[in-house]
Amino acid sequence: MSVYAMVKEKSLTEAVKTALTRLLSQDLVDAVLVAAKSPYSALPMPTLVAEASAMDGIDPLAPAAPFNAARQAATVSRQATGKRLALVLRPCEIRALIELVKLNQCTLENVVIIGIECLGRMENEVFLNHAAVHADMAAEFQKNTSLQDDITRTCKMCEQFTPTHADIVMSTLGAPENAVLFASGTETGEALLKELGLPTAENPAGSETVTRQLLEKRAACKKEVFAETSEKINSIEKFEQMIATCLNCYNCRQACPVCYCRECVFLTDVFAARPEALLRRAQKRGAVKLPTDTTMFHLTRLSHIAHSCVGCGQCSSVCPSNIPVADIFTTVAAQVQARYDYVPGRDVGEPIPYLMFEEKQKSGESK
Amino acid sequence: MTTQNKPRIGVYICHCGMNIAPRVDVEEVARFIQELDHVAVARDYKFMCSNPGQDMIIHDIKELGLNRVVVASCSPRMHEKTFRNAVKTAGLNPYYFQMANIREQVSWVTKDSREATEKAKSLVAAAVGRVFFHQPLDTREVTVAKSVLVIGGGIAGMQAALTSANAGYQVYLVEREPSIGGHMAKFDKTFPTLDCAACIMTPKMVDVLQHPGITLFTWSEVEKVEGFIGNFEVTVKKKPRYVDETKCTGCGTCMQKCPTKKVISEFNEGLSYRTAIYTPFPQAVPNVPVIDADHCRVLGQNKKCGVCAKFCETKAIDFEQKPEFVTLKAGAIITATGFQAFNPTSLEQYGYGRFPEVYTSLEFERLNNATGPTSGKVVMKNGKVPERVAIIHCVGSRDTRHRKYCSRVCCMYSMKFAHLLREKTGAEVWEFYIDIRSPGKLYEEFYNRVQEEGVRFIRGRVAEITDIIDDPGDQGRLTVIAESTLTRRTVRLPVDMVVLSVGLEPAKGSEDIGRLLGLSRDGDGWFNELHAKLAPVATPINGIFLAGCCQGPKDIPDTVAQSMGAAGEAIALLARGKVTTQAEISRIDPDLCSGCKSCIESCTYSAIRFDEARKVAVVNEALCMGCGSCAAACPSSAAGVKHFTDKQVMAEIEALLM
Amino acid sequence: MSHNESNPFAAITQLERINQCIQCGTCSGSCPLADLMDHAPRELFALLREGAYEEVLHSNTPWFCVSCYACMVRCPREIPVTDLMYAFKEVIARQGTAPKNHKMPDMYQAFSRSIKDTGKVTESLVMGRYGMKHPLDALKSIPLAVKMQMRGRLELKAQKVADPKSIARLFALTEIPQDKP
Amino acid sequence: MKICFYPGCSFATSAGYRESTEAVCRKLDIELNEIPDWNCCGATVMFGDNKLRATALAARHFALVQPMGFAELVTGCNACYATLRKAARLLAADEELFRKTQAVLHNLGLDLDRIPKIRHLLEVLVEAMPDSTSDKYKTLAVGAYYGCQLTRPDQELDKGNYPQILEHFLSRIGFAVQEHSASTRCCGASHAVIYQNECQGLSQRIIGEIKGKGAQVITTVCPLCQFNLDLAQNQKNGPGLPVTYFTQLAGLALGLAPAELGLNKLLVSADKVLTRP
Amino acid sequence: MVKSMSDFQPKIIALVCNWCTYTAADLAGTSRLGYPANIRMVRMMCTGMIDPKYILKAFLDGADGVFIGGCHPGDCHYINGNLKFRKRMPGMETIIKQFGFDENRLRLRWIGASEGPEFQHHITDFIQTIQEMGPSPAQGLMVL
Repeated sequence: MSVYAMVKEKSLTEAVKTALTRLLSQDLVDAVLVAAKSPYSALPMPTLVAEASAMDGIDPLAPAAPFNAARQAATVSRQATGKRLALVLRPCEIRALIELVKLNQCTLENVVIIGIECLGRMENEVFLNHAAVHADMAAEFQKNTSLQDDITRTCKMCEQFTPTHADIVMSTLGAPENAVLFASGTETGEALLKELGLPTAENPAGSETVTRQLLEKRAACKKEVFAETSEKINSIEKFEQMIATCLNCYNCRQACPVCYCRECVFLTDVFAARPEALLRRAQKRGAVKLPTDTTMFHLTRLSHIAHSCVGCGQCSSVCPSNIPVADIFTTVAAQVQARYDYVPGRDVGEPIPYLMFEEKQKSGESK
Repeated sequence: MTTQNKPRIGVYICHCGMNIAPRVDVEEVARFIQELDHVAVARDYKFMCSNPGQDMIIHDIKELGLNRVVVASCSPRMHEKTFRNAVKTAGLNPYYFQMANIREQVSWVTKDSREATEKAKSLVAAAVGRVFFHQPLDTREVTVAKSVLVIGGGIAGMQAALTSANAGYQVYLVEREPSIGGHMAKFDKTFPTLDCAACIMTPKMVDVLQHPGITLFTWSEVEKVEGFIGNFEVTVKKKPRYVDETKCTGCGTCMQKCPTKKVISEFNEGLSYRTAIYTPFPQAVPNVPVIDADHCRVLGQNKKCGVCAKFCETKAIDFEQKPEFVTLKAGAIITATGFQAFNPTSLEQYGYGRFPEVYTSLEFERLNNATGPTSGKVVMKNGKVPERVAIIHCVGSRDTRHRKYCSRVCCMYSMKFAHLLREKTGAEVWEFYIDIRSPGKLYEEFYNRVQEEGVRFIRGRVAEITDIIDDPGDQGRLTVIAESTLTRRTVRLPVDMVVLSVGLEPAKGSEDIGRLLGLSRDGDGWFNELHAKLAPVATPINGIFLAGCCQGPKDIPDTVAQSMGAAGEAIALLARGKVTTQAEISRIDPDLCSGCKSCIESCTYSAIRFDEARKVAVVNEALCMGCGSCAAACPSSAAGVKHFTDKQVMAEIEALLM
Repeated sequence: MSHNESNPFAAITQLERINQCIQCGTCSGSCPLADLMDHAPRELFALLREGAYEEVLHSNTPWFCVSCYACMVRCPREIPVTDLMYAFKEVIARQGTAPKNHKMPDMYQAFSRSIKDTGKVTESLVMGRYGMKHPLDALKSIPLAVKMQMRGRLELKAQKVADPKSIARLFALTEIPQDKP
Repeated sequence: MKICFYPGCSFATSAGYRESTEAVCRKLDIELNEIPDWNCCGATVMFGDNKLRATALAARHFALVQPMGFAELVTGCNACYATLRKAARLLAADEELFRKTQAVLHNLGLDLDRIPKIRHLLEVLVEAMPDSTSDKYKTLAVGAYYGCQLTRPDQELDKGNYPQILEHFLSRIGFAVQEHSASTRCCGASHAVIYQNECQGLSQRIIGEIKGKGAQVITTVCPLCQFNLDLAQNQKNGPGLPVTYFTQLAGLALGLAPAELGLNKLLVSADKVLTRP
Repeated sequence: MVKSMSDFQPKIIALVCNWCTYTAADLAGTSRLGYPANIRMVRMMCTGMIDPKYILKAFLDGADGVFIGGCHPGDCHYINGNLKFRKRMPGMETIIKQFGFDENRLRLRWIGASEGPEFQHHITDFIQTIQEMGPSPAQGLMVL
């Protein structure tokens, strides 16, 4: 059974701050990775806080995430340092982190995951526009449902807003105003919560209904996006139209939390086009669009990470050409993941499908 | 080596006499290729593989400054080596060469001359596109350890050990049972000469024990095998014998005194008992008993006993013995793990296990053996001599429900049984067979001899063995039911005893050995040889050879011959002293490697290790076989197989689709 | 024997399985009525492989098959011997070459006729119909009928399905035209 | 428990199979739901006549079961069991046959979408019968007789030559089991009815073996087996060996009266051996 | 054998294992077992080394079909490379299918070294399948 605690302060962010500060001041962890505003921008960026006194700017509940912090989380937990870390992450970030653990990019040894029950994030510009009006975006977002409709397209179809694998789950759904509910997800989390000495609480009665309603809304949206996208890319020609303005900037792959390669193969010598090769290609088809290999890039990236795609939507957010990359990736990823009965981030022990093979043919696989 | 700034490619189109030329317009191909980027020269010639053909390449490399060569002719499996040598002779790295197969893949299989020519152009252009990206590769030489590991101490392993040791090499022979000897030690006579098995076997066992070049590990198992051809590192687990081999004199007092006397004897196929401290048979080598921990009162039941220790004059009993691990270095490994007999219980219509007088062939071997449970008297469980015996062939063999193959030895040993039965008991012997298979030296003669001795041969696979009787006079007998296919009659034959000539199947544990060594097994579980005809004792793993039944059912002459063959291969390898590693192996670019270990997980040969300091994967070049699983698993193409790089393969694909 | 006849059994599913037969005789040895058969299964397969179709068409072997499946579970080539016997009967019946003196075809006919008419089988009536062609057998079965009657086991009224016409329609829908008159 | 039951044509006139089945099921609270308007499965005859017809006749029941909401169909006759299973097997393996059969049944106003699992009444009682607590029949040596088509050709329920399911059942419900070697030997089936003389040896061998090994009573799982073995003895002299149904023995084990179980219908009377103090 | 279906001459890339399918192709050649000339073979050391990129590259460069020939399960020269590739197939099929390439344009077959006739059969059959399917949807595109 989970242990519950509730912190109520004068604002949501204060409530979170109280809990996280105690983690540091009681020496339960050595540092906390959490989204925080900097003096330079209202957009919260992943920040490693080592001193209780430096908690001021944290803002993990603000509906913005210029970054999927799994990459940053993996950077700070690349190897065991003997120090204990708390990572405050959104569900999609946790799922990506689990994938990165499987890929040996980081370790969960001595790491405490504090998962946020996530109502979504806004595109950076949208957030900044709202933030110009509302000082406390975290609070405003909780109560103002019209703001909740301004989350990204991908967030709107996200059904996995409840964190998995979190030692402690931090949520506001169904909680009283200005209160944050903490629930233990693991034994580690339970021990921590007890040590923190936060006021204990019951699971709020209404939370299940709220969750279910939200889930239904998201599922419907997802179904719609998948159907629409699938139709939009069901021929290579339509797909060409969709990515016609791709610059080969690789922002999508840079933003992708599970695209873990130190250097993308498309940046290596393998795809360095020689002039005579470009000319030959142009001669063959009459003309060749530059930069080349954009289609190849997206399809290859799909073949590399479709099984691990956690649907965070960052690829769409960062595309300068406004290509709905995330629509494409989530649509294909869902099919690939179903084919392998694989769910990214489900279980650290679940192997990446391509690295496992069966002696016997399973039904559903190709002849 | 010349600097390779600008690729200058020479392309040679072979006519292959009349094999390529008329179907493929070779001149047109040459004209077409000549126009491609970086092609310095394109020629066609009658026979490129001939000396003048090769000289033409060498001459052009030197005179025209070629630094890449393409030959379009037959399959690279035919002449790639030839042309690489020619390129090398001219001073170029041999890997600056690519072959286009326009004979097997074009002229021989394409009817239309036009289509053939177009396809040839495409294949040659692809070779040109690919060779552009070729890189110089090197091979390495590694020294070979002068020792051989033999796994299995049956007749195959013993013979392989003796032959190898006689050549002057150190041999480690590992046997999991307490004694060497294997199945052959259980036999009384051997077909077709009826040699006494013990008479020819025992001296060999002693030879193995006393050979200065052979280190014998009995009651031991191979635990781990690492390394590669010439440099295998083997860990052998010596199971605790609870008897100190250095102190034991083999006097046998402990066995006489042991109070636990009712342990089923494995060696006698369950037909008699042994003690808890035992040697499997009197001539065991080494003649040192082991204590069966499961049945020993001290070890298994925690009781006070220790009678054996009390009576042992040399104080050789040691209840505290623990498993011991020995590490060995071997240049070659010979696998001789043998077979086990098919268990006929599942063929329920034959009533094995149901009717006491139904025996398997191995049981009969023991029944008939002078050292067996009845001291060699062939009698029924009631002590009486059988008057009529049926021998059933193909039990478990040639049967898609069980073992689909012919076990090769059953016809002959069945006839040996028939002969022995006639000789010892005078019983009427009926052989029920599907086909008599006697294809060996003096085998057919043996068949004829047994026929002359009055053995009755009925052509028909037995449908059923039952104790249902039609005539009260047959009370207590079994009835064998079969169609006599030559007379088309249903035979219902009352008999006193039935011998099931069971087939051979891979020995229990061979799967584990296969996994340790990386050997693949066929659908029936036998180890795969490298080539059925031309490399019957080699395996896909360099430096590991097969001897005896582990590769498939065999009789003793074939087993011994094959063991000598395997030993010969091992000796040849050791005598050569050096092995050359292949060039087409994997490399991992440390600058691109993200350290995800996907390659390590996908490597079948454990040839990739992880450098914890740099957090990158590193290929062990000696172990890598070049399969490329790592390359396919690596998303950043940090891992790639030399000579099969992304650039090379994709250039080939691109050119093929031009 | 001509070697150019076309195989009247060619359409049988799994007929090709008899090519795997190694003529070991397990089937015939397992067959309870092999002694009554003119060829027994193994030999029948051999005949078929030789192209002796006339022999097979007139063979009594399939008609003596009791469907005990003993051959089938023992055949070392896993040939569906019993299933093939059924298929042979089907072909033979359609070709009209069943052995004239064999009683089973008449029995089968009586049986099948009973199903066609009533949807069910009533033993006494099947025996009655069969007995019209084999009066001697019918005569012999009278004492048995009496005995059954005494134990309340003789049912002379036909068991019927609710709508026998529907079964007749099933028969009509599955009718295959006769190959030969 | 509720089961969907297919009696088959011989059920009603058999030597007490119907009576004993109904009595036992009543006692065990098993509801026998007879397939309404069942027809003859075609037995060993129809597949030798016309494969599609034979399949359709059997599959008609699969269609009839569908609206009843059962996933399993239970029968007490070996021939029905084997025939229905054969049809089920063919339908599962041969798509074209399935489509054709579907069409035929559709024409009769029936829908065939799925094939029920075919089970034998023996399986049901093996699951439902309680362990014996009485010693009443501990000394009654029963010879189990399966006949052919329960375990062959599928060998799914048990082994094809020497199955044990019936023996285990009998000893569990309180009978002494006499092992013998004729339990799956063919009795001649329908051939024994027509070719009486020729097939006589088959039954004789079975009875001789069971009697010779010391059994006092035979128990069967199939009406035709029962009939042939029961009848075969009347033609030869010597004391007969009663041939019962397993349901009759199950009924006795449950304390039901012999008359309730139709035991009076046997040709070779079982009264003597079954009389227990 | 192949029906004359317009003038469409499919271009098919075959990525084949050196130890089995490539050898079977040689055997087909030696045995003069003819097949249409539409197939272009690329020799790999093992199907296990086939990178998804190669398949995508072939399709995007205008291949009408991609044939993969590997060793029968259990016969892989490298023990299990073929099984590793087999595991990738569903993913590749899903991806190409979503983008409008009929998944049957990608075919994996096991062809042993001694199976010359099987090689001929599988290749002929695949060419015919592609022939009936018509040109690849990538065929008409100018860019890519």
